[in-house]
Amino acid sequence: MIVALCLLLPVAAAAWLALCHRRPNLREAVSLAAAAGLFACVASLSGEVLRGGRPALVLGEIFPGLPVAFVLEPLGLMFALIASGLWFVSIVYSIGYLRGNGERHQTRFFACFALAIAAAIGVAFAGNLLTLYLFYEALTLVTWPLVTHHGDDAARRGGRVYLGLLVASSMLFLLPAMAITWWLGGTLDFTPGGILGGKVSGGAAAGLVALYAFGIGKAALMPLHRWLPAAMVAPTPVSALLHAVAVVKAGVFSIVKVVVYVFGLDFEPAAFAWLPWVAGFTILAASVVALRADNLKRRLAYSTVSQLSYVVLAAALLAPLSIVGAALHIAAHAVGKITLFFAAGAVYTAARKTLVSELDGLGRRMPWTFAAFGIGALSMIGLPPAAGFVSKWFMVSGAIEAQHWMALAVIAASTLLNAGYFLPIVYRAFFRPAGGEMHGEAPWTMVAALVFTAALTVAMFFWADLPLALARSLA
Amino acid sequence: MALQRDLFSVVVLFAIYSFLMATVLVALDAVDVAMTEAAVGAGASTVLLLGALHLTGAREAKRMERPLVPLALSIVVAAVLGWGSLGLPAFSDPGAPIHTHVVPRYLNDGPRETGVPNIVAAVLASYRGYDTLGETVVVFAAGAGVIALLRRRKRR
Amino acid sequence: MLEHLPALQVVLPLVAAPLIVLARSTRFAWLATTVVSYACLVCAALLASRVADGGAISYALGNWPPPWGIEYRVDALSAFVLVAVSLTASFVAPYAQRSIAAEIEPDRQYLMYAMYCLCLAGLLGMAITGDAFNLFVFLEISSLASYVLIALGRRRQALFAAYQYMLLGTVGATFYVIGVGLLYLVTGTLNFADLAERLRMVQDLRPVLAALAFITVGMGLKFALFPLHQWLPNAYAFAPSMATAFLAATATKVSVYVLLRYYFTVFDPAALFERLPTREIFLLLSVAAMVVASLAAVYQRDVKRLFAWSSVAQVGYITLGIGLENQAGLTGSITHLLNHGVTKGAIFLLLGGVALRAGAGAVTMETLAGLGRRMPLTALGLVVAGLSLIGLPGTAGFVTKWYLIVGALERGAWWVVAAIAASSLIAVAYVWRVVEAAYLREAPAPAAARREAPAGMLAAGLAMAGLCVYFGFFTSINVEGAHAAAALLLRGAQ
Amino acid sequence: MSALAPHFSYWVTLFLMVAGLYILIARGNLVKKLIGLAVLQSSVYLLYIAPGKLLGGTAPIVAAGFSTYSNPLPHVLILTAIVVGVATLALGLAITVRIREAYGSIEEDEILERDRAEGR
Amino acid sequence: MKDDIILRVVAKLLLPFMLLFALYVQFHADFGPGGGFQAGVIAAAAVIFYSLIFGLRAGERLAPPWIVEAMLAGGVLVYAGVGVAGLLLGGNYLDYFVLHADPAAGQHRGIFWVEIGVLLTVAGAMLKLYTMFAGRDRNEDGEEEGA
Repeated sequence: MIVALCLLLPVAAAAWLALCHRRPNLREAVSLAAAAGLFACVASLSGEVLRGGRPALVLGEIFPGLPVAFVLEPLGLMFALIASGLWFVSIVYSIGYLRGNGERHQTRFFACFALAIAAAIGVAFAGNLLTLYLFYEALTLVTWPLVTHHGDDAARRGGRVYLGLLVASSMLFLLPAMAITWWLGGTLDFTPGGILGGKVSGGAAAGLVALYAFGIGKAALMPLHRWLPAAMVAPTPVSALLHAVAVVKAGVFSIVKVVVYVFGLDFEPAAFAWLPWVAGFTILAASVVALRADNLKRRLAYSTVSQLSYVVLAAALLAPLSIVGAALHIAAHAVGKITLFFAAGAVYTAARKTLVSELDGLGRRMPWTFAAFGIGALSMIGLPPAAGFVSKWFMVSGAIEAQHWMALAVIAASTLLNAGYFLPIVYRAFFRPAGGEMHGEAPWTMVAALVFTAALTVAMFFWADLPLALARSLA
Repeated sequence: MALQRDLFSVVVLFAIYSFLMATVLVALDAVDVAMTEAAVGAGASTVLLLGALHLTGAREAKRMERPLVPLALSIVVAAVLGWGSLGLPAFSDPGAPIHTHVVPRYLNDGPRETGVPNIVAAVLASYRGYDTLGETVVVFAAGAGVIALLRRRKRR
Repeated sequence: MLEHLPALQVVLPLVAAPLIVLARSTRFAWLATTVVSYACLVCAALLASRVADGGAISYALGNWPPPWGIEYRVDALSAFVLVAVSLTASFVAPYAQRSIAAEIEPDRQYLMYAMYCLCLAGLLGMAITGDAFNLFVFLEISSLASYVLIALGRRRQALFAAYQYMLLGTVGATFYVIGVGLLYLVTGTLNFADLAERLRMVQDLRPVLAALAFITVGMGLKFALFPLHQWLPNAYAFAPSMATAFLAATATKVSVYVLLRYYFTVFDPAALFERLPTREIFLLLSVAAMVVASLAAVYQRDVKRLFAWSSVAQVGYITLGIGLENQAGLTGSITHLLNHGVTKGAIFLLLGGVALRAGAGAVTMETLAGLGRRMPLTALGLVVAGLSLIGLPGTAGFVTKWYLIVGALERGAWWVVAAIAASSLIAVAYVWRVVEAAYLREAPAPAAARREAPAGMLAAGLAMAGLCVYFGFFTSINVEGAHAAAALLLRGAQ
Repeated sequence: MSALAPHFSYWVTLFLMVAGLYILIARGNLVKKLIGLAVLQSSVYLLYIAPGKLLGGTAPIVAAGFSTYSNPLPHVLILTAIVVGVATLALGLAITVRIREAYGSIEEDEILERDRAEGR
Repeated sequence: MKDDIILRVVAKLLLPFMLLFALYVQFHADFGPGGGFQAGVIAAAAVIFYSLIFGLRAGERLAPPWIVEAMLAGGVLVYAGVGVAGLLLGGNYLDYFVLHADPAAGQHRGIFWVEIGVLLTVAGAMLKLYTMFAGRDRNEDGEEEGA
């Protein structure tokens, strides 16, 4: 039962490496092995899924008719592949980062990281809303120790905002939304074509959509995006986890999942009509904030906020092509953004620099890092040869298919903004004279990791078949 | 009683009150209850109260302030009861449910079934003997509880 | 012997108490208590299964047929409460040994056990009896015992807390007797089933309504129905650890059970809910409790008191079902009798361990500092139970919340849904104060040494915390039982 | 008034109830509160017993020559109630004594004052 | 009062009669008012009266504490024991009918023992309460724990 294995592996890993916290090397070895194993397991399932198979697993009912059930479908598989794959990379990276910066509580870090992956896999495989909610909340909880890793006041404050916003949104909106869905539809299973079709309409439907859109706070739709910048107090690998590997991805993944399998693509569009506007506003506003942010990580954070809303926007269009774009963008943004964060962390580790204005000339000292950064930036902007281009292409054509010109305008405008806040960094790094003391690249594990993800970003442009196939079988 | 501030006199008043209550109960044919009230209510309670006063001091510090709120509260409670009592059967109405439903069996068959002519004793010890067991346990609980609270610690 | 289970269920702990007092040996006291507690659990489980199979069991004490004699009547609801109470007891009893040894002086410990047995017997008796006045007697047994249990706390505030509880509790019991008296005067019987029948025939409803009021207020005082809760925070905060754990997990629940019993099987629910604003009143009071008491909890420094306030709020969850008065809502309420019992039991048991190691009587936020490193397992258990208190999925608390929300939706009471979500949000606030203290605060230098609570106490606490999770996933006990009970109550309504 | 006439037996109950509750709530002295409690409980005795009386009846001790007896059941119940009452009183007094020893006072407000002082 | 000769004599004389009266109240309960409670209180009152005159120590010599506590607990056990006997003889709990071949006689026997149980517990409790309160002099403030 590989599905069960996928869920158990990270948990077991967490327990195990908690046990051997006296021996760091063994501990890291365990995490790496677990990550590799997990990726292998997930990958081994992809064939069956592509052939239309739906591996499933049911773990007893919580309520009559509401089991904890897992059903592996294309979107979930894609998310699982991203999470497990990037887990491995970020471990490699984290080893360098944590040791390079002499962080404390490294065991707790790796353990919680593994648990977070387990929760993410749970979200990815969830066969019904209840299961998804279960792991969604679990993800919030196990990432809290990571966000508050440093344990100082700043961390505590950041952790409060993080936990507060995420739990509040999910309790105030998502849980009632779920209960209402159960009450209306009589089931919470993800069913192709949706379960709410024809069951609710008009204002009620729009309200329900709102409950879901804001209830899934991890999607960072404004005004519920504050937790993401707040979580910047965490070490960079955690930011990578939040922004690329698990958390925000779980958010947008859930959104797409709900749109496709709970509402269904042929749900009355009127109910979704308002959502593109909110998403569009988020995209532009966040981009503007990013444009004016000097702190590198903060700029990246707001870029994430806007990129997430791309997915929400695309999903809200309910057009098959745009859904494909949304699914693809989850993957594309993951690899792109993790590259950027890895680069930021490398800069911090090697040069102790956190501000954009300090980056002058670093490109020549850290060529690999900034080359990778450049590629990530391209992907964010949506230019070839980077993954971001593919997903954006599908979104645009989806918008055209849906004849949603506002969406089109937003995408165009934000592309310019993205270029506006990413290219200057690359420019400074390579073409401005350097100052300050001499230093080289960050520890090799970090460089290796970020180069690998950058390569992945490019690869997903040239060989987009697998993600594309998965995404297509969704719509 | 409420206004008297010397607690000894309060206790004495309370004892007298209990005896009056006992006589009233006799007048209501509740001889067993009257006897208990006299023995327990007037006797035991008074002894306990005096014993407690001996330990706690017998003067109440000062008179209360703002007596109106409690008064209103208690009057409201009593009003509810009074309103409800209006719907109760009239005094000494032989047709009242309490005289026609469960009790007849006690009165008619009690002596035969239990061999005890004092129906109160019969009901107390047999028909509702389980209540009395519980009641005994209550007394036991009080006794044991007071031991737990007041026993002197072993000198060490 | 199986047909005598109902009697044994209560008589075992009842007899244990005098035996303990006779023996005057702490060791024997603990043994007897533990054995009796487990025996009670067995009895309750057997009874529950028999009821589930064969329907309600009636047992005529003294072989006098009801209504002349006293009847023990076990139906789905009482069986559920019996299980809930004796389950808690079976965790508290083994815990008690070290806890009492640490908190009570030697020559009083055996009395503490005796009081605990009496309290247990009283609660079980209340849950199982089918006779209105017999219920009063056992109410008093459990109450007197609990007053003593609280008064034996280490700090002097315990005495005053016990006094206040005794005052209000006795007033509550007296009100209950008055209510029963009125019912008796209009029906001439004390047996619940008989009462229910004959109340339908009463023409003049004024006495019945007055009785309703008195019983509601009386019981409300006992289970701290907001705003009749003033006695609870102090009582729980200053009582000895095991007493707090036991009372918090059981005492209030049984009184709520009594109210359910009267509302749905004695009074005529149709009249009760259609002609009177019962629903509105209970929804309002419950929501007020859920929100106000939770807010009060956020601002406590003493951790036991914090969770005491949260108990007031959680009672709100339980009474919510009365206001919703439908299958889902009542299922939520009844299952919360068990879920909250398990959760609060776990929390207070673990806090007892913390207090023991801290040496101080009070457990404040400062005491918790660095708990995650000093007592990792205890801290973990606290977190798990805390999550259940919040009602996050995968815990017992979530099960309750789910049913309450669905019940509220079926009633169309949206504001109640909002209130439930809001109060669990406030719960996050106060639970997370504890979590932050435990994990993000450095321990003061002297207390920094890593030392877990004694094995027995720790095991009991963790086991209960484990139950919080177990009941969150495997709901065959807590939900199916509650579901049957709710169905029973609503059948009474038709 | 005619409605009230047949119910005069309850008036005493009501009066005692008011008195008891009043003392219970209004007075700050712990012993006095307990006395109020006892009065409140004794008001219940009449509530039960008075309706059980039948004019022309005798105490429920079956003997030749009597046909009507007052209702014995309330007597039994109140016997229990009285004993419970005294048990509570004893316990309450014991706690009061301990409070006196721990606080040096049995006045509610003084005790609260001292707790508050300790709380700081 | 210890040295008032009249009181001492009266007390000594009165004690047996009070106890006798208690027994009368106890066993005449079938035909007249009375029973375990009243009898228990009266019996206790007798001893209390005695120890009021002769002092607590003397009272405790008359009724040693351990006996009193034994009465306190034993009464309940006797009462509950009757119930258990009912169980063992194949009846319900507290079923007196089975205590004797003739049901009425069984009832009589059951009631008899039950009242004994009540007597013991009530007398024990009342005595204990008195000695507990009287035995605690007020000048040990703060000596208690918790202060």
